[in-house]
Order: sequence, then C-alpha cells, then structure tokens
Amino acid sequence: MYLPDGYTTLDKISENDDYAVYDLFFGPNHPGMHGNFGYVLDMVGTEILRVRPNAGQLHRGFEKAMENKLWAQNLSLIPRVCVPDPDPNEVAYCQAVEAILGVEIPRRARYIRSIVLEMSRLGSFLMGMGGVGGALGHYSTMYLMMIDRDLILDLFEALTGGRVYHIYNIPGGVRRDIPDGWTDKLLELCDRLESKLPEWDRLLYENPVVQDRLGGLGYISAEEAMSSGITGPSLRACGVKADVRIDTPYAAYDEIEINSKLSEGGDALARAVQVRLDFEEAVNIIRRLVKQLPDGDYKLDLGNISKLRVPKGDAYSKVEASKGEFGYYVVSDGGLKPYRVSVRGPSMPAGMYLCHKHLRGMKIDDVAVWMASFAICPPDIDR
Amino acid sequence: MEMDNLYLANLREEKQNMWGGLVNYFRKRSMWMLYYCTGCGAIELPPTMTSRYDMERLGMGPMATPRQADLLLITGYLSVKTLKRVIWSYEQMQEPKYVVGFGSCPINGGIYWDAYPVINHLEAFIPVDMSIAGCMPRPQAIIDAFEKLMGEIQEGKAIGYKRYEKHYDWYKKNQDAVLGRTEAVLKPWNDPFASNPSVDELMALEKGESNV
Amino acid sequence: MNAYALLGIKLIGVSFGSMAVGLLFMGLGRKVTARIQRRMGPPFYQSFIDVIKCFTKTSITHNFVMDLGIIMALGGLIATAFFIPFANFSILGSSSVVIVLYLMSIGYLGMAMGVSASGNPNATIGISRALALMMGYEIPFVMVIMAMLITYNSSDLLTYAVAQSNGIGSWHIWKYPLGFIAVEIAFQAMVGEAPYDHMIAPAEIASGPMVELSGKYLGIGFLLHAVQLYVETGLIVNLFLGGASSWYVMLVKMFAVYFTTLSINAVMARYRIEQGIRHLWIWAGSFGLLQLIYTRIWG
Amino acid sequence: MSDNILARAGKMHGDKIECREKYKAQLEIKTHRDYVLNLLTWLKSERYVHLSFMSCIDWIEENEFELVWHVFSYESKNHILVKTRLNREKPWMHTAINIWPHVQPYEQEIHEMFGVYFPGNPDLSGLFLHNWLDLPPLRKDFIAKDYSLALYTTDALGLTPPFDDIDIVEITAEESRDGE
Amino acid sequence: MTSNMLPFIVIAPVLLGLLMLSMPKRLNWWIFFLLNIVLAGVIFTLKSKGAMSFTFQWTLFGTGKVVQKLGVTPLGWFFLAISSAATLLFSMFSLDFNDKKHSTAIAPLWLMLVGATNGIFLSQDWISFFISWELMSWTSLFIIGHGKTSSFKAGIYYYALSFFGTMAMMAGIWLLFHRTGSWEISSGVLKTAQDLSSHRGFALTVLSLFTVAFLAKSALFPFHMWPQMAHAEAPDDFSAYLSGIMIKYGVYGLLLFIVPVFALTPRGTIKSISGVPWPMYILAVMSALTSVIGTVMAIFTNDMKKLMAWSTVANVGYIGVGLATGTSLGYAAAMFHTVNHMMFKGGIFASLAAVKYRTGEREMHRLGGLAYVMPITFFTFLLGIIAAAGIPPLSGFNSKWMIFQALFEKKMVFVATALFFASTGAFLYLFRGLHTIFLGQLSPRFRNVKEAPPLMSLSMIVLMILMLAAGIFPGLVTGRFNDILVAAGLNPIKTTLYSMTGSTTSINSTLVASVFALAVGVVFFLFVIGGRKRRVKMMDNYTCGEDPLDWNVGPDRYHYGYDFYQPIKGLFSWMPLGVVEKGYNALGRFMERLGNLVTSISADGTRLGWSFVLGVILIIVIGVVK
Repeated sequence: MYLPDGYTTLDKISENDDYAVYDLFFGPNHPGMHGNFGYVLDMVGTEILRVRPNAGQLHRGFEKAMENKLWAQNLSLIPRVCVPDPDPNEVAYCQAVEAILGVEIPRRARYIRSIVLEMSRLGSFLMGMGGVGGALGHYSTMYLMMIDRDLILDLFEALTGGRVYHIYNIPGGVRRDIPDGWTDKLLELCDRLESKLPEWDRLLYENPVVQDRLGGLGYISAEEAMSSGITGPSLRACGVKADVRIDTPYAAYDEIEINSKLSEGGDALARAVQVRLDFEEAVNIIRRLVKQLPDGDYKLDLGNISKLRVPKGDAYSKVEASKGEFGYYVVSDGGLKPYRVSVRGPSMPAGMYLCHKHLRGMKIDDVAVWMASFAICPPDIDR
Repeated sequence: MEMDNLYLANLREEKQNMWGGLVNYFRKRSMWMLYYCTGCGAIELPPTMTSRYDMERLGMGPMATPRQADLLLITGYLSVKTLKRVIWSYEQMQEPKYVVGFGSCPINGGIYWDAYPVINHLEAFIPVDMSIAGCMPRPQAIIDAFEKLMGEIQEGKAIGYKRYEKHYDWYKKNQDAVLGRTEAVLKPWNDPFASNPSVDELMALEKGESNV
Repeated sequence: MNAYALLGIKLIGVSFGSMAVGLLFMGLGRKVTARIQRRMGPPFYQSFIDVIKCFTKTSITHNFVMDLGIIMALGGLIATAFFIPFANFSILGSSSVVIVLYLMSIGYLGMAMGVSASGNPNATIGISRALALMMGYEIPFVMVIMAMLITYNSSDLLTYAVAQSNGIGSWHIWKYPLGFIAVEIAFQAMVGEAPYDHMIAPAEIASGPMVELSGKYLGIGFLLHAVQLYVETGLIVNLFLGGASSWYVMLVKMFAVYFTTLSINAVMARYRIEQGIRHLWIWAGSFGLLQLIYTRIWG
Repeated sequence: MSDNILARAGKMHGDKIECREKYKAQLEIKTHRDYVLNLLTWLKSERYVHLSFMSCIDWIEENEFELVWHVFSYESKNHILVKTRLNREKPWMHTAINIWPHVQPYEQEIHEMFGVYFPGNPDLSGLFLHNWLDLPPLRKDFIAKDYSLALYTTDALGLTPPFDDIDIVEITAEESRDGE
Repeated sequence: MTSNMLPFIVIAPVLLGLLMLSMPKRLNWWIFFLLNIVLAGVIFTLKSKGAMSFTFQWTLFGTGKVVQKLGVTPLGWFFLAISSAATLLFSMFSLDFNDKKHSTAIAPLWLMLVGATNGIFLSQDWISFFISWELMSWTSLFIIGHGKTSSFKAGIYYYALSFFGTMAMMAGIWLLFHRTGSWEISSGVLKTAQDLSSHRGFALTVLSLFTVAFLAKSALFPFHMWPQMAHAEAPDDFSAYLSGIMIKYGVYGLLLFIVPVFALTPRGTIKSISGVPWPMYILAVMSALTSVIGTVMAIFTNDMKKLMAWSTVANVGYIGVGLATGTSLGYAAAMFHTVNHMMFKGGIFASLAAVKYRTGEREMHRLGGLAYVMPITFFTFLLGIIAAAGIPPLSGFNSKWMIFQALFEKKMVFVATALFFASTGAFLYLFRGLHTIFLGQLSPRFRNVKEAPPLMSLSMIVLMILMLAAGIFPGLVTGRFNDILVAAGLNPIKTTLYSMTGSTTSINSTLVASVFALAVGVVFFLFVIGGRKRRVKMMDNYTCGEDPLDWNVGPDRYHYGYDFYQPIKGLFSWMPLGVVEKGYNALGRFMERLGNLVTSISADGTRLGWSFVLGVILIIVIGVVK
C-alpha cells in the first residue's frame, strides 16, 4: 500500500491497537461520490487513517478501443471520456490530429470551437458548483443550477443535435456551421446566467455555513500544487496564474482577451470561489467570441474524413477543460487508425495521489466536499 | 430444458389476490431508485431528478443504500468491476425490485461491444425489466420509461426479481463465468517480474545477460 | 374497567392520528421544499404511499435486537405523543414536560439500538452524531422550559397552553422572546434539518441510521419521523404559540412551525458536527441562558 | 522557446540525449533508460515543475516499449516530451516517484496495461481491471475484440435462457461487426 | 432474638472473615454467600422488632467513660436492608464468577467489609462509627489492590483519599466531643444545629470537616478522581459492590449528620441562596459539578469499567443535589436514587463482570456484538442503562424526576440545567457502552462465547425484576421513606404505589409504563402485518457495493467502537479537567513515597506501615485538639 510521508498520532493508535481501526467504504454506491469511484477508508474514530483508492469501475479500455477504430470513428468515443465536460476531449483530439497532419484550420472554426468549449465549461462548472452544494447537503443550489445547465444543453442541441455528447469537432474544423439566430439565444443565455450569479452567491458562497465548512479544508500550497500535477481552477486557487488557454493558446484564445481573476488561499473555499470567478469570466469570453466571430469556412476540406490517413508522427495537444488540463497524446503510424492515443485526465493527480495526503486525518464529514472541491471526475481517471 | 413463462403464472396469481391491484398501485407510485452512477448515462439523471424535469412528482427519488431502493438503474455500459458491485447491490435490494437499463450498452454492449472490460448482455447477469434506447437517453425518454415501468408494475408484468429468484442458478452460472474466472481467456500472461526484483538485481541481471 | 378500555381505544386512535398528522406534514413539507426549489414536487399524500409501500416490501433483519429496537423506538415516540396536549386537551389528563423530554429518549434509544445492531459503522456514526447533537439542543431547550416552569410553578404543558389562550398577545413568543429564538434554533436540530442534518447526511455517511433499514423497518423509520414531527411541533405550539382551541388551528400552527424549519433547511448547508454543536451552544445556549437568567431574576 | 532549453540541454547532457523541436512550444528529448531520471531531475530544476502525465507506446514491430514523460514549465510555457525505449521482453524502468510523487498512479497504470515494471514504486497492484489473467490489455498482441467475443457474447456464456418470456439479442462471434 | 443480634451482625462477619483467611478459597465463597443469607434474614426481621439498641461501655484513656451504642434507626435500617439485599445478590453472583480463579483472599476480606458496613449503618455513636469506617477503608483497600501491581496502585490512590477524609472526620469527632462531651451522634446533631446560630464558626468548622470526610468517601467534587482508579482496578464482581454500596457511605453520612443539622436549624438563621442555606447550596453546586465532570469524563473513556466508574460519580452528584435541597422531596429523592443506583449500577457492573468473565476484555472497542450470544447479560445491561439514563418505564426516571421536582421547588434552575446536561450526557456514554460491547459486529474471536453461568444470570435477572418493579411501582420504594423523613424532622412526601407527587406536578409511573406498553403493542401490530422479513448475516451489510472480503475487512474491521465521540472531543478542551487529576496524582505519588518510606522502616510491609502512619497522625490530631 502506498503511503506518503508523515507519521501521525493516528498511526500510533493503529499500531498499538489493531482493533481501534475500522473501515468505511466511500463509494462506488455512495451519494457523496461523484461518479462510479471509491475510496476504502481505514478509520480511527471518525478520522481517516489511510485511504485505498478503488478505481476502474468506469474503465472501458478507451485507449485500446481507439486503436481499433478509424480516425473519424474515434470522434464518437472521445467525448465519453469525460462525461460532464465532453467538448475539450474532442477539441484536444482534433488538434493533435491536425498537428500531425500539419494543417491550420479556418479562423471561424477556431472561434466556434472556443464558443463550444466555453459553453461546455459553463455546464460543467454548474454541475461542479451544484456538486459542492450537494456534498454539503445544500440541495437547493444543485436543483437550481441544474435548470441553467439544461438551458445550455438545449443550445448545444440546437447547434449539434446532441444534448450531452456532441461529436461536433472534427479534424479540420467543426461538423456544421452555427444556425441562424443561435448566437442571439446564446447571448440571452449569457445574460440570464450572469443575472443568476448574485442569487448563487447568496445561496452558496456567502452562506456562513458553507464558508465554515470549506474554509481551510484540503489546503495545498502553490508549489506543491504545481509539482503534483494539479491544474485548472484548483491550481489557480493557489494563486498561480496557470491557464492552458493563455499559456499554450489554441482555438481562438490567442485573439481573445481572458481576464481570469485569481482567488488565493489554496483551500476548498478558494477552489470553490475560483470556479465561480472562472464561470463569470467564461460568460464574458463567450460574449467576446460571439462579438468577434469572423465569417468564412467552418471547416477545412480534408476529403472523405472516414478515409483519413494521418502521416507517421506524434503530437500532444492540451486543452483547458473545466477541471484542468485535458491532454491527448496521439501517435500515428501513417495508417487508417491511430497507433496509440493516450489521455491525460485532470482528475488523476488529485483523485489518486493527493487523496493519500489530504484525506489522512480528515474527518469523514469532509470527504465528499473535498472531492467536489477538487472536481474529481472518475471517468477521466478510469478511461 | 423446461421452459416456463413467469409472466402468465404471475398474472394468474395476481388475479386471485384481491389486494394485488392496490398493492401494485402503492409500489408504482413510490419507486425509489438506488443512488448509484454505474456509467455515463448517470449524467442525464441530475436533470431528470432536479427542477426542470422533476422526477419527484412521480413519487420517485434517490435513495442512498440498496436496502431502501426499489429501482436499480444501470446507467449505460457496465464494466466487469462494476458488474460485481451491481450484483452485490442488486442482491441486497429488497423485493419487489426493478432494473432499468439505460441506452444500448446494457442490451448488447453498444459502442463498447468489443471493449475488453465491458460486458455485453446485462440480461444474462441480472433480470432487466425495462430498457431505454438512446445514447444517452434524454430526460424525457427516462421519464417515459419510468411511466411505462409503472404501467407494467400495475399490470403485474415487472417481475424480474421473481425470475431472478427462480432461475438463480442460471444467472449465477453466467455471473461466475465472467467474474470468477480462474483461467485466462486468450493467452495467460507470465509476469517476468513477478518476484518484485529491486533495481540492483535487475541491473545485475542485465549486465550478466550482456556479458553472455 | 370499561373506562380503561375506552381510554385504550382513544389512545390507539391518538397513535394512528399522530402518525397521520406527521405523514401529512412530511408530504406537505416535501411540496414546500419543491416549491422553494422551483419545481412541482410530489403530491401531498406521497408520504402515505411511501410508508404503505414500505410495509408491502420484504425486509431484512440482522438479529433480534434490531426488531426490538425499532419497535421500542416507535413505541416510545407514540407514548410521548400521548402526553402532548392537542388543541388544549390532554388525553391522559397530565402532560408533564419532564416526562415528554425523557420519554422521547426511549424512542431515540430504541432507534439507536436497532440500527447499531445492524452492525454498519455508517449507522453507528449517524447515531453517535445524533446523540452528540442532542447535547447541543437539549440544554438550550431545557433552559427555556425551566424559565417557564419557574414562572408558572408547574411543569404541565397544558398549563402553559391555557395560560396563552387569551389571544395572540398572550402568546409566550412575546413573554419569552429570547427563549423562543433559542428553541427555534434548537428545534431545527431536533427535527434534524439543515444546518443540523448530521444524522442523515447522505453525502457523508449515506443516510446514517437508515442505512440498513429496509421494507417495514424503513416504514417504521418514516413513521418515527412522522410522530417525532407531531410531538416536537406540538411541543413548540403548546410552549410558545398559544396552544389551540380547535384541532384545525392546532394543525395549522404545527405546520407553521415545521414550515419555518423547512424554509431554513432549503437554503442551508450542513455544518460539520462539531461546528453544529458549537453553534447550538453559542447561539441557542446563550439565548436560552439569558432568558433563564432574566426570568429567574426579574420574571 | 524563450528559455532556449534545447541548447542548454545539449550543452549540459551532450551526446546522452537527442532533442528536437516538434511543434511550436512542443519539444522532444530522447534518451537512454538509465539517463531519464537525471534528465527529469535536471528539467525539474530548470523549473519544468509540471509533469502532465506519462504514457507508454507498444512498438511491437521493433520489439520495444516507448515511455513518454510530458513535462511542462509554467515560466517558459514549453512542453517537453521525454522519451525512452525499453526492451519489450523484460521491460522495466526506474520509478520517478522521488521527483514527482504523483507519477505513482501513472506508473501503476502502465504496469497494469503494458506490464512495464517500475522497481521502487510502492504499489503496483492492479488498478483498473478485475481478476485479470490475460496479457496486459494495451499491448498490441492482445486483441480486445477476440477477448470480448470469447467472454461476453451469448454463445460464450451459453446464453440459452431457461425461460421464454424475454428475448435476448443474440450476438455471436461469427457475426462480424468490425469497424472496417 | 434480642438486641444482642445487633453486635452479632457486625462482629460475626468480621470474626468469620478472619477465620476464613486460612480456609480453602472455593469454600470461602460459599460461606460468604450463606452468611449473607443469614445476615439478610436477620436484618429484615429487625424492622418488625421495633426500636432496639445495644450499649457497651468502656473507658478511654484521658477522656473518661465511652458509651458505644448500636441501634436501629429508620434511616440506618433502610440502608442496612438495601445493602444486605444487594450484598446477597452480589455474593450469589460471585459464587459463579470466582469459580475459575482463586487467586486472592477476597471473600474473607469482603465478609469483614460487610461487617464493617453493618457497623456503619447501626452505629449510634461516633466511636463505633469511626471504628467501622476504618475497618471498611482497610478491607476495601486490600480488596481493590488484590495482588496486582496496577491494582495496588489504585488501592493506594483510593486509600490516600480515604485517609484524607478519615483525618478530617477524626478531627471533627474530636471537636464535637469537646463541645458536647458525648460521643453520641444525635446529641452532636442537636448541638451543631444550635451552634449554627450561636457559635457559627465552630459549627461550620465541624460541619465542613465531616463534609470533607463524606465527600471523599462518596467521590463528590473535588474528590471525584478515585472511583475511576478503584472501580476499574477492583475485582470485577467487587466493582458492583463498590459502586452500588460503598460509594453510598458518604451519602449515608450526609443524611445522618449534615442534612438533619440544617433541617433542625430554624429558617433564616443562616443566609440562604434560592431558599437553601448557603452551605447546602455550595454542596448542591459541587454535586452538580461532580455530575457534569463525571459525565464528560465518561463520554470519552474507552475502558468499560472506568466508564461506569465515571457514571457512578455522575450519579452520586445527583444524589448530592437531592440532599442539598434540604426538602423532604429532595431527601426522599436522594434515598430513592441511592436505591436505584444500587440496582442499576449493580446490574451494569454485574453484566460487565459477566462480559469480562467470558471474554477477558476490558477495552470496549475490542468487544462488540455480544448481545447475540449473551442475551441475558445484554438485557441486564440494557435495562440498567435505561434506568441509568432516567428513561421512564424504569426506576431511574422516578428518582431523577423527584430530584428535579425538589430543584424546581427551590427554583434552583441553574443546578437543574447542569443536571439535565449530565442526564443528556449520560445517554451518550451509556449508549456507547451498549453499542460497543453488545451491538455492532460480533468478532470471530467471540463467536463461541456462551451466556453467563446460571447463578450469575439468576442474580442479573433478579436485578432486572427489581429495576422494573421500582420503575413501574415507585411506591414500593418511596412508601418506605416517610418514617425516615419524619424521624429526621421533615414532612412526609405524598406518594402511592403508582404515583408520586412533586412540587410542580404529579406523575403516575404505572400509567406511563402502561401507555408505553400500549404504544409498543400498536407498533408490534404494525410490525406483524408488515411484509415478510428475512434474517441475513451480520456482514451482509451496506458496503457501497463492495465485497468487504476483497479489502480484507472482516467483522473486527467493520465495528466502530474506538473514540466514539471523537468529533465533540474538541468542544470540551477548554474544561480544565486535567488539573484536578494532576493534583491528585501528585498527592498519590506523595502518599506512595510516604508509604514506601514507612515500609522501609518497618520490615513487615504495608499493613504495618499504614498503621504506623495512622497512629502518628492520630496522635498529632489528639494533641492539636487537646
């Protein structure tokens, strides 16, 4: 069993007296667990002595399955890697393929991709914020935020034909152009979401109970967060200005202003607030994107895409998903199918490594909140 | 093998019981589902449960443990590891209990039909009372399925649990075939490092090989 | 002998009546919560359906202690319900608040015993939380009751209810305002609504004590909550809201108390257990103590 | 390439490494297995603090595994792919757990999926798979379709239900549903 | 039978005990049991014989003639009766309990202790009282320290405190003798009551000296530390006696001397708080504090005997509060709670002894699930904790209710709040004991454990019946109090077989029990008409879908017992609970060192050493008084 450093009084108790330790199963069939994942917690009293992560219930062998499917067929597989936030997967995969092909996609396609990515981010953030509420027993936030997430899904449906899995991005651009009047609806939705923010603030972020619960929970320093693979809002909550959209611009982000604010503190409260700040900024980014949306082609003509052959080579492409850096490392041997696709999900470092460090000594009360604050999404751990 | 039709037997039985219809009414109006996201279809459950589609108006709600739940939702594909837990949970549920499969994956494997960790036929392991088409099924489809299931409960047709009880041996055999394997399916793997050698030992070994 | 038989029949009526009232409140409460969350919610009779369904299901038991405990739990709470004056009428003729407080404990003890006999640590954690929380709310509650007790020199709930029957101005809310605040905070914890829903806490300990209850055990668990609602709202109404002269006024007042609790519940998160108890001691406790000091010295 | 890392790497490590710039801000350094940890340590000291993840590629025709560490610097914004090749017969690699502790689950996964052994990693038990006795599944010589058809199909399970009130959709191994 | 029976019931056990020291161990327990039957028989016949006394005169050097008098007062007889009945039950329990180990000479010592106890309750003069008191201290010291080093340490700790109390009492006796010129207790009471108005300083000195002695014996604050050492280390069957009877000597003393003094003092003689003379109010506050401290300590204790020892401390606090109200209700409540505590704590300690006898474990979290294999023990414990928590159909509620009524009568609401806190806390620690020992998962180690042996079970069943009887028909006990109250100069209380009348309301315990039974009947009906139930194995449990064996989780690893109330531990960190303990540890160490010193002087060991110390201090005190 893997144990990080540090010897606590709990260890002492458990060494002296084996019967002081008992086990609690936290997941997979547990309301506090986000998805099909599990921790087996060795407990002393109500404090956690040791954690045994129990991954793999969502393992579908994506990386193997992608090797057996055509380049274009894989597009239907990849959104399923991370269910609440599917579009970053599509974009990352397509970008990697485009990089190996050495093509540059049209400007309009890049903008549309950005819009889709930001919408996906909004939906995922709503789910994440609601998840924090749910983990704290504050179900009203979850119920109310889910309404707005559904409105986003409606727009997705209008754009792509799918509610959850869009399969919208293809190598060379996007599948179809934006329909007429869609952007107006999008802007309306942006206004609605922005007008909702004060209500959510009152319900969740300014709620004294929530502040008491989240404050100081699961603290991680900036240095430690950087060197243990934490990315995305969780890293920004430590005060590190790290954002793939800025660091390694992709899609239309090199042409768009991103004023992401940082919440400092590095604890669960800071992470929750960071999601809220990013949410606000994502709404603004969508407005800017729609405003600057250029005309032109929405995709590159790559011929019959199901007969696509990608030259020998490899490329890593990463995208700022709602939970952090989503990356696809694609290797091609020049054939009709990928030789290897390797996926970097943002949840692995927190869900499989930091849990050992953070959950030790934590009370059982806080496990679900801790998971929600790191936005641990089991599908991208298991793949 | 003798075939039997539990539907007809159950219908005959229910007709004799004057309270049957009333009991079925209470059962259908109060279905509690197990809070278990077995797969990606669970992403459409929050919208179904929450304010927009509001499952609770049908008397349905999530329940934390299998002891309390009536309804097991297999939300999408089922990896072998999850299958074990699903069966464990299903057997802990109290009768009457119903199983609903989401999407095509529980029916025939769906998009994962050739994936090594995902089973293809849920019906071989636990009885399924209702399947919903689509990947993933929309909230409307889910609610529609629930209403259909309610109809079946009222008519006494949702009797998967009776089938499971009666043909437990058959289900158990299938479960064991997948979960309790003792032999490799294709080609067994011999781990060359099964003895957990240390770095020094490995280095020494390699040096020896290169010298030879 | 005949009088005793009649009383027995009446008491059986009260026991089913209290369950029905509690279930009705639970159903209405779910509707209220649903409306706060901007949705339809279940029909108001949903709780009845749920409970009856639970009784038609098969269930499991781990051992005889589980059966004994669960029966003792509901039995204890129903016995408590006999002592709650309903619409200024006490069926047993006496309704000492000390009996109510202590008799309620047997329900809790039975519940605790039954669920921890199931051998699930989740249930035990839930129970240990519930008991710990009891330390938090019982003390402020008792302090306020004691303030009334020294005013009236009687521990009979009926005395308090009758003393407030001269219109809304004579309600104890005005006479013991600090005490009312303390009791309202404590009440939130007594019925286990957020921010004091530690006992259930699905996201932490997967519904705590209910974890191993199935079928009729769960049904009895629901009835337990129903009778608990009846007893505790009835207690508050008799203590502070002037009792009632007729049964419907009583029901409306009782539901009003529950409604307040639910509204707070719907917009609150859950404290950590030690935060919850500290919060109860600091707020409910200090209000209760101030009320007691005030009443003892100037009252 | 703001920090000129390739030039400095060449100067520092000489002929032990082989590096090139693949794409904009994406570099590649190839090195020998026993030199990887030195290189990674040096990179971390050069503020390449972020290890994105590590992956493994099965080059079955060359009878080699390729391990790739993805390293990123928040200062220079460069992404470096550190690559090394292992013998496919007895693949083992030094663990990087002392440089980046969160590499542990990645190594555990690669051990499970490819059979690459990481001496020094404290936990190499199975992570994702249940009761796995076959070849590590991501190796190219493991055919997932054959496995699935041999284990999960109706005829593999002997799926003739003893009741006739439901239909089971039959899929047999003969029915070809290959994606090609 | 004549009044000669009185010295018999005191001296016979003592002499027989000395004789038994050289007898076979197994036989000892039978003699112990049989003699207890005889004693109980004799004591229960005493009541019908009316008032009697036995006088014995001798001359003490320098103080003139000494009249020693044994006699039966209502109060003394009451205590004598309940203690002899309880002793009989415990001795029956011990018969089976001690069938395996015959390590030490507990039975003879215990028999001597019984004699001493009878002596305390029969004494009408301070000399007899003091001699019995000393004998009781010594014998119990050797029983507590029954040969083991750790136990002996506990014994020393216990004796150190006892000794402190004895010193105070001796000083008090001398002062009183000096003032009244008589050794008689009743004259001392009268004189002190008069002195409270005329020589207040002197009277208060005497009262406080005696109070210290009695508080030390009854483990009231600030002497609340010793039971957790002594009860926990004493032999398991003796713990029941220690907690059931011995801790009540102090209560008896308070009832004998302190309470009558204030009852005889006219109102307004001394300043009163809340209608209670201020010394009594201080006693009430100290008792309430004892209750709270005992409760808080019990909540966080892991050792089952220590837990119950702390619970004893908390309950003595209740009794003390009842006494301190000074009303007839409080006086009766204190006595009622004494009886109840004897029954329920006797039952609890008996069941714990049975558990220890079968499993050999004392740490609660190492046990679990014993209810399924030891049902009688479980039910004894269950009824015991229901009574101890003061839940209605059992006896504890009646006495707690009376105590609260006494407090309400005097409007001592803050003390009452503290007691309510202790009462709620009692629920916490008692349930913890119930869960951790008897419920939850049954460890595979104890799968083959059997029910306690027949005589042990029998005595537990008798205790259960007694608890139920006193709970449903409180009049069985409360009806006996009016004689005592009248004898102590207080008004009788209103009580019938079924009901009690307090200051704010009356309560019909029989009615409460019957409506509870009716309600349980209703629920049982619901339970029976509900769906079919099936019994499953203990480990067939909600484990979030995991098979526990996949993770090496057996019953031992699925039982939450250790650090039960850990989340709320932090809430009590501000309480300076450790300070008193530290002080006593220092005192204990000092006494130990002193003992060692004496031991090294006199080669014969501890007994001689202690008598030497005692002699020295006796001489010093006499010198001071002179």
